[in-house]
Amino acid sequence: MIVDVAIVALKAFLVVFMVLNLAGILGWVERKGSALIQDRIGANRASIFGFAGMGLVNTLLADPLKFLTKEDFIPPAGDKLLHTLAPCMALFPALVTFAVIPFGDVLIIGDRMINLQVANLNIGILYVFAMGSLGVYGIVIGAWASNNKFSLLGGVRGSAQMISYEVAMGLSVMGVLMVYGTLELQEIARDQGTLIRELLPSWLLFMQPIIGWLPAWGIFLQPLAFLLFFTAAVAETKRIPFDLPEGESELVAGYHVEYSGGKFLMFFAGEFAEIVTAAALVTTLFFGGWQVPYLMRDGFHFPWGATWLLPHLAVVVLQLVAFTVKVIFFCWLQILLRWSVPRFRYDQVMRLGWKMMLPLALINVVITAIVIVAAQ
Amino acid sequence: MDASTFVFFLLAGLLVISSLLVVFLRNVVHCAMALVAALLIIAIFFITLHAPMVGILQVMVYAGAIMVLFLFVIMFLNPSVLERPRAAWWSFASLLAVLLGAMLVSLFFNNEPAADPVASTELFGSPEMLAKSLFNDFVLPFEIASVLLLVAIVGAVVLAKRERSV
Amino acid sequence: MVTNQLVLADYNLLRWIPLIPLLAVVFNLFWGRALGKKFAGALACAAVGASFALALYVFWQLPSNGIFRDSIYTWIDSGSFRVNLSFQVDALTAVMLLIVTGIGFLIHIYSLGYMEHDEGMVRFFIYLNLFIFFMLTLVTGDNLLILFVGWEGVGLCSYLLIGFWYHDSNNAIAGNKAFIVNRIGDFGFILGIFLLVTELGRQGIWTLDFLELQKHASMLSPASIGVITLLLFVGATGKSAQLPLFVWLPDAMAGPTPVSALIHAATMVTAGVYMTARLHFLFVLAPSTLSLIAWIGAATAFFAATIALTQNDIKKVLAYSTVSQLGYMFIAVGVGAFSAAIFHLFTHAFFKACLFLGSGSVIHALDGEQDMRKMGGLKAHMPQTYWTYVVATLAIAGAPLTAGFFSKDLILWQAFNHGATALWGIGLITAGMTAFYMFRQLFMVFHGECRADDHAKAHLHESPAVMTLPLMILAFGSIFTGWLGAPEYLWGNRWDLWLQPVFGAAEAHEGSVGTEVIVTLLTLAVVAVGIYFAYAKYGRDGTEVEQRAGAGGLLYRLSLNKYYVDEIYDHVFVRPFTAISDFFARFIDPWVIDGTVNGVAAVTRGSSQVWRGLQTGNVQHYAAGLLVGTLALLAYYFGQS
Amino acid sequence: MLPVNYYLILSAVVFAIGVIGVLIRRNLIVVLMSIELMLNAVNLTFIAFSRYLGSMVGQVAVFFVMAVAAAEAVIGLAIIISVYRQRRSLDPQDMQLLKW
Repeated sequence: MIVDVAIVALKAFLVVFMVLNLAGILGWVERKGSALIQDRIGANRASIFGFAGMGLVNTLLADPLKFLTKEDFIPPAGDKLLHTLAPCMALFPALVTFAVIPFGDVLIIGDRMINLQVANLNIGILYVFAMGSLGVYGIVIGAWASNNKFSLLGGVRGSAQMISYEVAMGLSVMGVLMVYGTLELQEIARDQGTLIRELLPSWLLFMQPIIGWLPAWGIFLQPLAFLLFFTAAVAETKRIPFDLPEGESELVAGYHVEYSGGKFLMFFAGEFAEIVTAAALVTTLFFGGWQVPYLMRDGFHFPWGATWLLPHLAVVVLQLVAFTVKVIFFCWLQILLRWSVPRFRYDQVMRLGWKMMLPLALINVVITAIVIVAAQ
Repeated sequence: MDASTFVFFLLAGLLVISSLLVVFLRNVVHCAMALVAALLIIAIFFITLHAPMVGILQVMVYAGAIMVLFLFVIMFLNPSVLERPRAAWWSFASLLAVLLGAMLVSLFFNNEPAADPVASTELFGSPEMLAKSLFNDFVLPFEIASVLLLVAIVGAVVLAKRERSV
Repeated sequence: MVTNQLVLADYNLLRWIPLIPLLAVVFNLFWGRALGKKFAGALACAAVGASFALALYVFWQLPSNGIFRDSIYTWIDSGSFRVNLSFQVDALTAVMLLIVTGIGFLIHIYSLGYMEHDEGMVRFFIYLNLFIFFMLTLVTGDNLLILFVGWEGVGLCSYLLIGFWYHDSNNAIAGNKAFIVNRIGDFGFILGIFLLVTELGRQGIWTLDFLELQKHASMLSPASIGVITLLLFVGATGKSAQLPLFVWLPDAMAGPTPVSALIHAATMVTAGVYMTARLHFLFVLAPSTLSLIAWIGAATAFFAATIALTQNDIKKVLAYSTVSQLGYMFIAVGVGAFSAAIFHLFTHAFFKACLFLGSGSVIHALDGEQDMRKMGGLKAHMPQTYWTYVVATLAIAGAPLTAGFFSKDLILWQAFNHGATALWGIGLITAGMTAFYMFRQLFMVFHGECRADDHAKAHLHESPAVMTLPLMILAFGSIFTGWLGAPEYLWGNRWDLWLQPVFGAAEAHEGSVGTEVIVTLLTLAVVAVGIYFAYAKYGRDGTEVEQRAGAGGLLYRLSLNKYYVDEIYDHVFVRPFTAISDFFARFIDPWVIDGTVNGVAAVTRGSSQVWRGLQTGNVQHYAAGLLVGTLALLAYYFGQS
Repeated sequence: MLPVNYYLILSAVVFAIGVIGVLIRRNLIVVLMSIELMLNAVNLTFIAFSRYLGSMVGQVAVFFVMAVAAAEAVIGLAIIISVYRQRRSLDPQDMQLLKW
């Protein structure tokens, strides 16, 4: 009993720790990445005893210090309570979403099987969406509480944009759920361990030599869904090209124009945490989560029959590494996106969300359904 | 008084308080936030009552969509004027409501042991069960509900659209 | 029972007899104006001609004891009471058909000439065809309801045609008078129908069909039959201008002359006679009614004749003579000699139509002059009109071997034979007067020197052939049609044989031939006297006319002013009625009726003033209302448990 | 296990509170929110009964209530927006034209 609770607590702590640190590091990556793309050097001033560490110091030490020591300004006409509450509401969902994301298969210690996932809900993916939908409040409330025209505009934009893209997001995932036939993310991740040839219906067997050897990852089964989901996820993180709520050049800083110090840090961290969450979700849904191709619980089983048995611990470690790598890759992809594409106009955002992505998602669902029925 | 009872009373107290806040706070946004809190608490109740699916839907639909829509409208209109209460009507109406509450409560306040609940399986309230009963017994209402939503969307667009002339 | 030997046969041709004129009506209604007077007139004539041909064909096909029936559909079907829209033709109807379509056809043709200068010619022919349609419906309908439809229809057409020149308000008034007086009669008529239906219904027979009625007539109690027949006869008096409802007919002369000839001489006014004949099986069961009819007929005949003696308007004279002749027919009906009545109707149709058309052609020649004192000596100018007029006059006066001679004498003989010597006497005197006033007219119009003013003299002319041809045909008819019903001592009576299946052999001539001859000679003597007096007074020249026109004896003035009947009616009925209406209009309507209505409104308004306070328009108040209701329900629930 | 009438009483209280809101608030948006509150109170009873009778019907009912509530909120808010455009106010007292 106690042990179980302890294990869960440990898992939770690990996850939060990982996410927050990843977020922090991403801050640095973003700066350096932008510098790289814009052919600058980027943050390199702050140093401890001469050690600048490519500016890693800035983000990991200097920035937090700076933020935490700055004055925490609350607009006099603003709403004290909500103004304080808002950043927490922004950060909270991003973190708790991770509870259902599996970062590995079961770990067997003695007779105890530990599911490498904080909480295994039978409605996992819905939980993700529920939390995602709560993410709106952070910015909306923050925007309103600052009692500032720009921030209010940002808040209005944010609420509209996030609701719109939640719809497209949810519908795009439907295809995946239909393919794997479950809502549990752990199940989805496990199912992606199989090979496509095991899924091929009889009338598609001729394809087997060509694609049969591929792992049954979402990206192969639901490419369109992946595109839609990734776009929607980026939109949900309110980053360029979807950073209308923020829109430095239009709304100064949008919803957090009146924020400073620790609260701003929380918004900041929340944004990066969302990046990580989005990356983790994309990984889990479309890129096999912790799956390494051909790696079963007892080792590698290659499609051409060869096998390479490994000890259990090694397998688990491989899985963890694979997961982390994939997540980091998608984080990097998002940062790349943020620095390489311009911002949409507001009506363009709405049109994209409602008139292009939503119909596409619906079409995807219909086609998937047809194929599944045909395959039975 | 075991844990579940304690949790129940805790949540119940919070729920009542937050709903009171919804009604009696003067600032619209505060009301909205209080309502969100109440909705989340109710969602938790759902989950404790073996209705996780509905609970999550509660969070997604109510807290996630409807209330955000409310907030959106509030900010869209941004009504600055605070309402001036009307004492006479205020007392009369709340008296009526309290009467209603009292009646209902006294109605439910029977100390007879409640029919002990049916032992619920693990599946009870899961998406599968919900989907089964939805798409077997309630297919027609389901479809009608979808049509209703479609109509609502169209109606909302038409209503809220600003006339070209204006 | 005679009806038993009647053979019923379906005959789908019948419906077309009335329908063709109706189609013509519709066509002219829409396109007549566009296609012009000539076409419309021609079409109208063609339509009536067609139905005349059809009628002839049917007549040819019809066995004397046969009935053709054409059921189109069931009009009313409630419980055991059902009325078919269906036509039937038996011997009687066939005769009427021939009269209506035949005379109608001739008069249509005549109208082509008479109305050619009138801009309302299309309208005129539409009305005329409509009239023909309704008249045919009337005579061919196989049940009382259809007959009643036709009855009302011809009334309407009569109204429309009397007021045809509605620009002159007098004509419109005359039309109204005819319509209203007819209403009185029709009211009695329809009451009679209702009573008949209910009375029979009480016996378990729900029908208006003539044959059915004939079968079950005997089931009615004598009293009820008396009332029913009386009411029906009221209708007849209205339509056929008998006392006391005759007053409309003379005024009806305001209409165009062909109308007077067709509607107010030949056909419509005889509808009453036809109706009584059609329902003879009812009337024979009510002797009291019959004798009343006879007496009213006699009175009318005499009364109208006396008025006709002194009238100076050429058409008025003819009008009153029509009334008087109708009186004869009702005498015949009254003594149960239905076939004689129809026979006189038949012959009368010819010579009276001829007379009217003749007068019409005279009026036409003198463009619109109707006062006989301004005529005279027209014999030279319009010979054809003159000779036809002479023939018709002889016929109506009852000169030997003319139609009138046979038919009138038949009636008189029947009356005499029936033992009603008084009636016979009146008829006799009336015959004398008839001869007198007809020849008076003849002399005043055609003999002596012309008294017309010069510009009228200027274009005196014989009417065109379209007008004179019908005159000749009718004149021919007014001699030879009578030969069908010759008395026994001549070649015998074909007419009775033809109509026997309908009326039964009720009227056997048990009277000896000798008496009949004597009676006839007596009549001839009286007629001769009448003619002599007329010649003595008016024969030589018209100067007499002027003098007579001035002063005269009391009787003369009485007669000249139609016994002031109109004035009496005006004082007795019209004035009080208008007075009462005025009272209602002034007091009852504004105070009582409006008072009630406004009062209701006021009460409603007042109470609303109170209640509308509840409707504040505030949603929350309504919500509170809901809540109160809920609380009430809950309280009720608590009360229960 | 908690007896069902705990939940019933709780939802009754919440419902009554919602009623108060509907009746006394002079801001249409809040009125609408109070209606949502009432709906949720009812939902709570539904779920409680579905748990205690062990039938899914209650949850299905809640599902439909949510659908209807969504529609209702959308339409209501749209109406509120257009009304606000006309009258520059959200007070039901300023919307009393529909009388007499």
